[in-house]
Amino acid sequence: QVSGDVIKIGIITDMSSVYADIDGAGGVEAIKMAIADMKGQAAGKKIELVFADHQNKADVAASKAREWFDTQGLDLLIGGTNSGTSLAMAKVAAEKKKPFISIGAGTSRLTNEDCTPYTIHYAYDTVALANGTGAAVTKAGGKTWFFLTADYAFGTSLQADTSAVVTKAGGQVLGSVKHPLNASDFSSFLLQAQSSKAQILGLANAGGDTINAVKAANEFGITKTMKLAGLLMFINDVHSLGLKTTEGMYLTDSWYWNQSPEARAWSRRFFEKMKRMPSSLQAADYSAVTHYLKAVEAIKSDDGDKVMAQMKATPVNDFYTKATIRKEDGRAVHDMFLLQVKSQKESTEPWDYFKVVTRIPGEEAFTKLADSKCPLVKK
Amino acid sequence: MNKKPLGYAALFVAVALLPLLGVYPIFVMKVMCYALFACAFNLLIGFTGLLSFGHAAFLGAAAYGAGHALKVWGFPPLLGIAFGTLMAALAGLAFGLLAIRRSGIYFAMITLALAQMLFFYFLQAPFTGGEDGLQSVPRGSLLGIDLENDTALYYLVLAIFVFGFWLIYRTVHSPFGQVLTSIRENEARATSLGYDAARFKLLAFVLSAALAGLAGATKTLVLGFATLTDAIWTTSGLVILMTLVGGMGTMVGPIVGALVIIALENKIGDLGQWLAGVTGIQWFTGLGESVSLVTGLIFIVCVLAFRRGLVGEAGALWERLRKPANAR
Amino acid sequence: MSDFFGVPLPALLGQLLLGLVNGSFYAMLSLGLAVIFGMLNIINFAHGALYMMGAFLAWMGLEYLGINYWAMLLLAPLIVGAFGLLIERLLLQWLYKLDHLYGLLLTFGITLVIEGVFRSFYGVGGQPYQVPDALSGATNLGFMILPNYRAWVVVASLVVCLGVWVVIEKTSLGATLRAGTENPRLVQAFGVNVPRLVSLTYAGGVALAAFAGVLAAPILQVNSLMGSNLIITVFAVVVIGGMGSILGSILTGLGLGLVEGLTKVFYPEASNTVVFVIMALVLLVRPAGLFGKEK
Amino acid sequence: MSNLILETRKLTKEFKGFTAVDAVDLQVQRGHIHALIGPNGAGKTTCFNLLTKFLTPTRGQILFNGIDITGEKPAQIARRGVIRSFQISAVFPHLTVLENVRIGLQRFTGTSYHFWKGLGGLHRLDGRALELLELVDLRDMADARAADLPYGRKRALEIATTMAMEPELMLLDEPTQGMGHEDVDRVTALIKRVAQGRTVLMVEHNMKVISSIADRITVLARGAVLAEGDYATVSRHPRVLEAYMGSEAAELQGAH
Amino acid sequence: MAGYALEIKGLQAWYGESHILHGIDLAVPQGQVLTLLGRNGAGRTTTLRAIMGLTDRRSGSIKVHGQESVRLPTHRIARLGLGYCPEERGIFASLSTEENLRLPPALKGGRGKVMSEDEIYAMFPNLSERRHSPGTRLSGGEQQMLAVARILRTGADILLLDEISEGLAPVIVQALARMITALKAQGFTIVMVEQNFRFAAPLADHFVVMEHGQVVESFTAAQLDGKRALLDELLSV
Ligand SMILES: Nc1ncnc2c1ncn2[C@@H]1O[C@H](COP(=O)(O)OP(=O)(O)OP(=O)(O)O)[C@@H](O)[C@H]1O
Ligand SMILES: Nc1ncnc2c1ncn2[C@@H]1O[C@H](COP(=O)(O)OP(=O)(O)OP(=O)(O)O)[C@@H](O)[C@H]1O
Ligand SMILES: [Mg+2]
Ligand SMILES: [Mg+2]
Repeated sequence: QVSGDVIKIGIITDMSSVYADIDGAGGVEAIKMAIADMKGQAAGKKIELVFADHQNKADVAASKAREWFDTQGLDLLIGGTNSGTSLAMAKVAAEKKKPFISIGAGTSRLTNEDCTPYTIHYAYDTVALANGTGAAVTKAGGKTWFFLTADYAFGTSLQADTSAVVTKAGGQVLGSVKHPLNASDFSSFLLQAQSSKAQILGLANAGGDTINAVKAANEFGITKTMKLAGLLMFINDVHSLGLKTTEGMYLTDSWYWNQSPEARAWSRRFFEKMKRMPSSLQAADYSAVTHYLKAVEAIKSDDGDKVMAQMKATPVNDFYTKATIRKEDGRAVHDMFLLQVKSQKESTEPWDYFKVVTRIPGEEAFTKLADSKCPLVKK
Repeated sequence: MNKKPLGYAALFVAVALLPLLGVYPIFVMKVMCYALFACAFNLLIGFTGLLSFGHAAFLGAAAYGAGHALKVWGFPPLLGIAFGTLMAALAGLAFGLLAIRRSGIYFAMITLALAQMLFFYFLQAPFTGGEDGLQSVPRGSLLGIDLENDTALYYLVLAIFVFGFWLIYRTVHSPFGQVLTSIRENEARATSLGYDAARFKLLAFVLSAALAGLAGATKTLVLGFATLTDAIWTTSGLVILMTLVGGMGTMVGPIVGALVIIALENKIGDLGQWLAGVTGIQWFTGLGESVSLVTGLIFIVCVLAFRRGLVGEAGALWERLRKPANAR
Repeated sequence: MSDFFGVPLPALLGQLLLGLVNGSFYAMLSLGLAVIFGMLNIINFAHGALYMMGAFLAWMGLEYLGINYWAMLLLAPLIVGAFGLLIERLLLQWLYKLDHLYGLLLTFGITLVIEGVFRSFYGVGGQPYQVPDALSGATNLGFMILPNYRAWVVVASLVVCLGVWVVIEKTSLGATLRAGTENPRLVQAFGVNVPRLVSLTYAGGVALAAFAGVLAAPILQVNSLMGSNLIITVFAVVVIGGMGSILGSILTGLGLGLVEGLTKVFYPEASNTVVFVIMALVLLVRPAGLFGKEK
Repeated sequence: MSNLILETRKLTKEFKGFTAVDAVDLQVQRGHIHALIGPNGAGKTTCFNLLTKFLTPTRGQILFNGIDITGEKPAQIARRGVIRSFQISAVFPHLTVLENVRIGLQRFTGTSYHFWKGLGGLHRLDGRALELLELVDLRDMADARAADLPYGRKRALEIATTMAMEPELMLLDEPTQGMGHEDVDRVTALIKRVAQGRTVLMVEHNMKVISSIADRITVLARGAVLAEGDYATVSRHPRVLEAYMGSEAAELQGAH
Repeated sequence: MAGYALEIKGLQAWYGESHILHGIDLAVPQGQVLTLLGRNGAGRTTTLRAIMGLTDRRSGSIKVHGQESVRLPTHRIARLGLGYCPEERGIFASLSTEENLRLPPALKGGRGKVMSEDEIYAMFPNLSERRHSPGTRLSGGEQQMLAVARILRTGADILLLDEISEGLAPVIVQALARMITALKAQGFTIVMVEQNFRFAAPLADHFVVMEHGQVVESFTAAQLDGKRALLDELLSV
């Protein structure tokens, strides 16, 4: 029994702004690929895709989601980039008792304070980033930190989680400055950072913001006195900054197109369509949707609760990752990678940017169930 | 003259029936909120000639005020709305005292700037949740009726809207309204008759702000969140557009305007898709993301071609049609 | 001594420099607004959008046609100026007899359209524009690092502002303009083609905005919303200055830029709002603005 | 109490550049129709604007019934009973003729800030309003929109509205300006009628009007008082003749 | 007919709603002086303003050198060779004396003699002294001179002068009188509005008396004596 005789999948993400590169149209394309690979059918019913741009506005995302659930009988909601919007969408989905898979959002609140029975946090989260880059950089000797933080849910989470890791690793946080999302000029924030005299400038932001921050830092010669740590960077960011400015930077990610033959194979297909290599998020979009459709296929139903149970019961195992989705809080637990940006001569082919420094086991990367702040977790 | 009340009654019944006809209630409620917002704005521009370019500030102030009261302090719905409205009124008083000192273009610029100031405050103030805004504001229940039920809420919102509209109607057709009209028509003359124009304008401004607040607070209750979008300057522009399209200084114009613009904003994406379909020009698919392009064009057309707005022009047409009739 | 009220001197000077940079944008834009207002009695809301357009033209020139920064610094203002001429002839000129508010509304509409167009092509994300090689890099002044390009922006805009001032105060064209703002009908009665003068004034004013836009391109992200974010602050600047005098708007612009810079050092939270707060205070004590003529 | 209703002492207004009103000492007797004449740009309207505080004097004092009102706001002065009309007609075009007058009467009801009240209360004023319209024989047009009145009738309506304020002192700026002859005579008669028991200070270019109704005349030229007195004195005053037509004419005058 | 520099038929003019001119007929032959007389508010200034197209609305026919001009925009009218000296003088506060003087551009259509600045300063010595001080700092008299001087540079051959003698000391008035005679000799056509009858009488070839926006009397210098009594009655205060 499939509601409305179609399986309706919707993705709401940033299609026009700072995060458009790392998910956006590419993400939509990835999902289309997933649907195509299912022959456009699951449980014998047609699969339809709707997508929308939330312009990084939580309210736009929430009302769009609500409208889709109410008027279009949406069955699965995919949350693209931007934590604020994902938090908003999670609430709506929970209210409508429909599965919500957050791909692009970073905030760990999705599986902690704000967890719901219908949320799956799929690709990564700020805790994992902290445990990756944060720990690595501190171990490498970066003891004093100053944060440049995007002023919304994601930035705050990332700063908080990283600070925790840094102090645990014996480092020290000297301060932080918040900047608006999609800020146009970082120089004045950076000057504030500089006067802190910290060794490490932690960039608790993403996408275009990270790129511009790095640029401005170079312009004002801040890179001479401080070392930059991009806490969330994607291959697209490195691509547009160029290896020259990013060489040697650490970053933590859930996936890299060149990490395995399967990954390479899929990425080639993606490249054919989008003329650029996929980011981990776009790969995750594909993987997540496939996982959902398989679940529907298996139980021949798109009923919210049943599908959720099925998805949590079956492990993920594809070119993107090997993951189990935790029943209690909906956290998809899988390995993460600490990557380092290659130097120009190390890079042998286009988009060959990273070398894997270490593989961080899922259990270490993500919040342990014991430490979870999710009210659904019984202690 | 005496046909008017009937007209309003008919309108009321029609709107009351909508949800039963399967119209998406949230959409209609949203329209009602913006319609009330536009009416409030219109009270100012239409009846004092003051163009406020910062009315979003009042929508926002009330939205956050109500949101906070409902979510954090757990106020009951109506009290929450009242609180939000109060916040807007206070903001209105503060803005008014400053802006009334200049008129015309300066008034517009000043209100715009003050609104921007408030916007930045909201952006940074802890209680607003910054970029994320206030999420999942509870609707609560009224007289034991659970407002989480859209239909129940619908009739509450309708009631609020009718009340707001009635108040505006009253104001316009009151002794105060008479003086306002005279001030708009010829300020120097009104002053020379002993009316302190500034005072009257200020009261009008505060009233308008409060009503805009009522709209904002109600909107928060309906959609369950208050965000920066409520307070940003483009929203101020939007309400001007609604009023302009509907017809400044007309009673129902703003309502029509609000309906048209909101519908447009919702459907423009599909429209773009459709255009792309028929013309085969891919660019149209992006239309959904650039609503402003279309609204801007409407703006220009309205200002150049019909400044009286839909309702205004219709009324003028009607006049022209029956003038010769009763001439004979 | 490298500290100043507990603030490291480099940071302080750095912020002041940034303030000055912003200030020069305020100055150029409010200058243009004032000139236009003088002749047309219209507050040109589209000023911000045309500034954005200037920046985008610079970017597009480089991206699609490989025209370098310096050429665009000249071309963009010309193109935008011509565009302004079009706007004035096609749209604005029909409003002069009406309430000035319609001018504001129309230009607001124009703003939405321009932004909408760019947005529909480029979204709201920023387009990176490289600092021209000649000005890339920074000079280490010892007490602070001075990015060459920012220094150039300040110098260039000061020169332009003063240039405009000279033209208006010292040349015969300027004299005609000043006379035109005082009593256009009489000037026309002397055989001056005032309508054309008006068009050219508008073109000139917006060209100024475009110039500012090109200057801004390498510093700020070239982004379809960059104009509207700026213009509102500039409005506040205009209210503070009072549009009375050319020099007035220049000084107010720079001054407020510096004030902003200082706020960023001592109380960053208020840096966004400080200009508006000042506006409120000015309104209380001197409603006509610092350089405005009392009515 | 003195029979001076209005007095100015060294009243001066400078616009940057030049002096529009220059140390004017004006004295208006209670009950008079007092005319203010002078060439265009003499400063007549500016004087009115000063007396009603639409402009702030640069120097000098204004006394109304012996009270210094120089510091008061326009609206306050109006409430004292000094009501002005304007050089260019000043009615409320989109209100009906009746409503125009009612706006004036309404002020005494003290309900002007009551935005929650209906208009019902105001209709009690209609009677008085109609009386006033009667006075300027506009009664039959009570329900017309003011905008639709011919120019001359607008000036009449304006006077009716002014009357509604029960003014002690009426200031009329060129009440007959831009009118055809018949209207001029009408308005002249009207002014004479309404002047019963009040004081009128009027600017007028039309000598016929002035000679027929003015008790006293002050001649302004370039902001300063040139001469003052009744029509006979003023019209023979050499400086006035000089200013108006040159002394040759003055000689002519002397001739017969 | 030919020879008329300025020919006006049935001119009506409005300020906003107030209808000021109710059908004026005038004709000024090339190179002659016409004086508009009348009481205050008679509509003489308005007549000049209407000729220049400066009233809110106007209708009728105004031929300049035989060319119809009621439908032209003001600046085109001026370029037919008209120079206007307004009643309120219209000196620009933000311009120096010199700038004020140089403001009016040379008129393409102008066939009149173009006076050089030196000639002008020679005619009005005070101006050359004050050339750098802001226009409105000048005394009323100097402002009046400036207002007249200004239009002599442009090559306009028809001068509209509104009460140029007003508020000037006798000496200067005489200077102006001499100037006008000189200008007339140089072939300028002049329309003057005058209160100062003594000033106007010897200069004018034609007199036109206005009242309430209409022409009530029109006669030549030759007929002047016969009209004194009438004039006295028409103009007496
Ligand atoms: N706001 C102002 N700014 C500058 N000058 C002004 C202003 N108002 C009036 N004036 C000048 O003051 C002088 C007197 O003007 P006013 O209007 O009082 O003359 P008037 O006697 O009323 O003339 P009219 O008979 O044409 O009405 C004129 O020269 C006028 O140009
Ligand atoms: N701008 C204006 N708006 C309305 N009415 C005006 C205006 N200017 C002049 N008037 C009126 O037009 C009529 C004629 O004015 P005009 O200046 O032509 O008279 P005049 O013959 O020049 O008298 P004067 O010798 O005082 O200049 C007068 O009643 C005057 O009040
Ligand atoms: Mg006057
Ligand atoms: Mg005159």
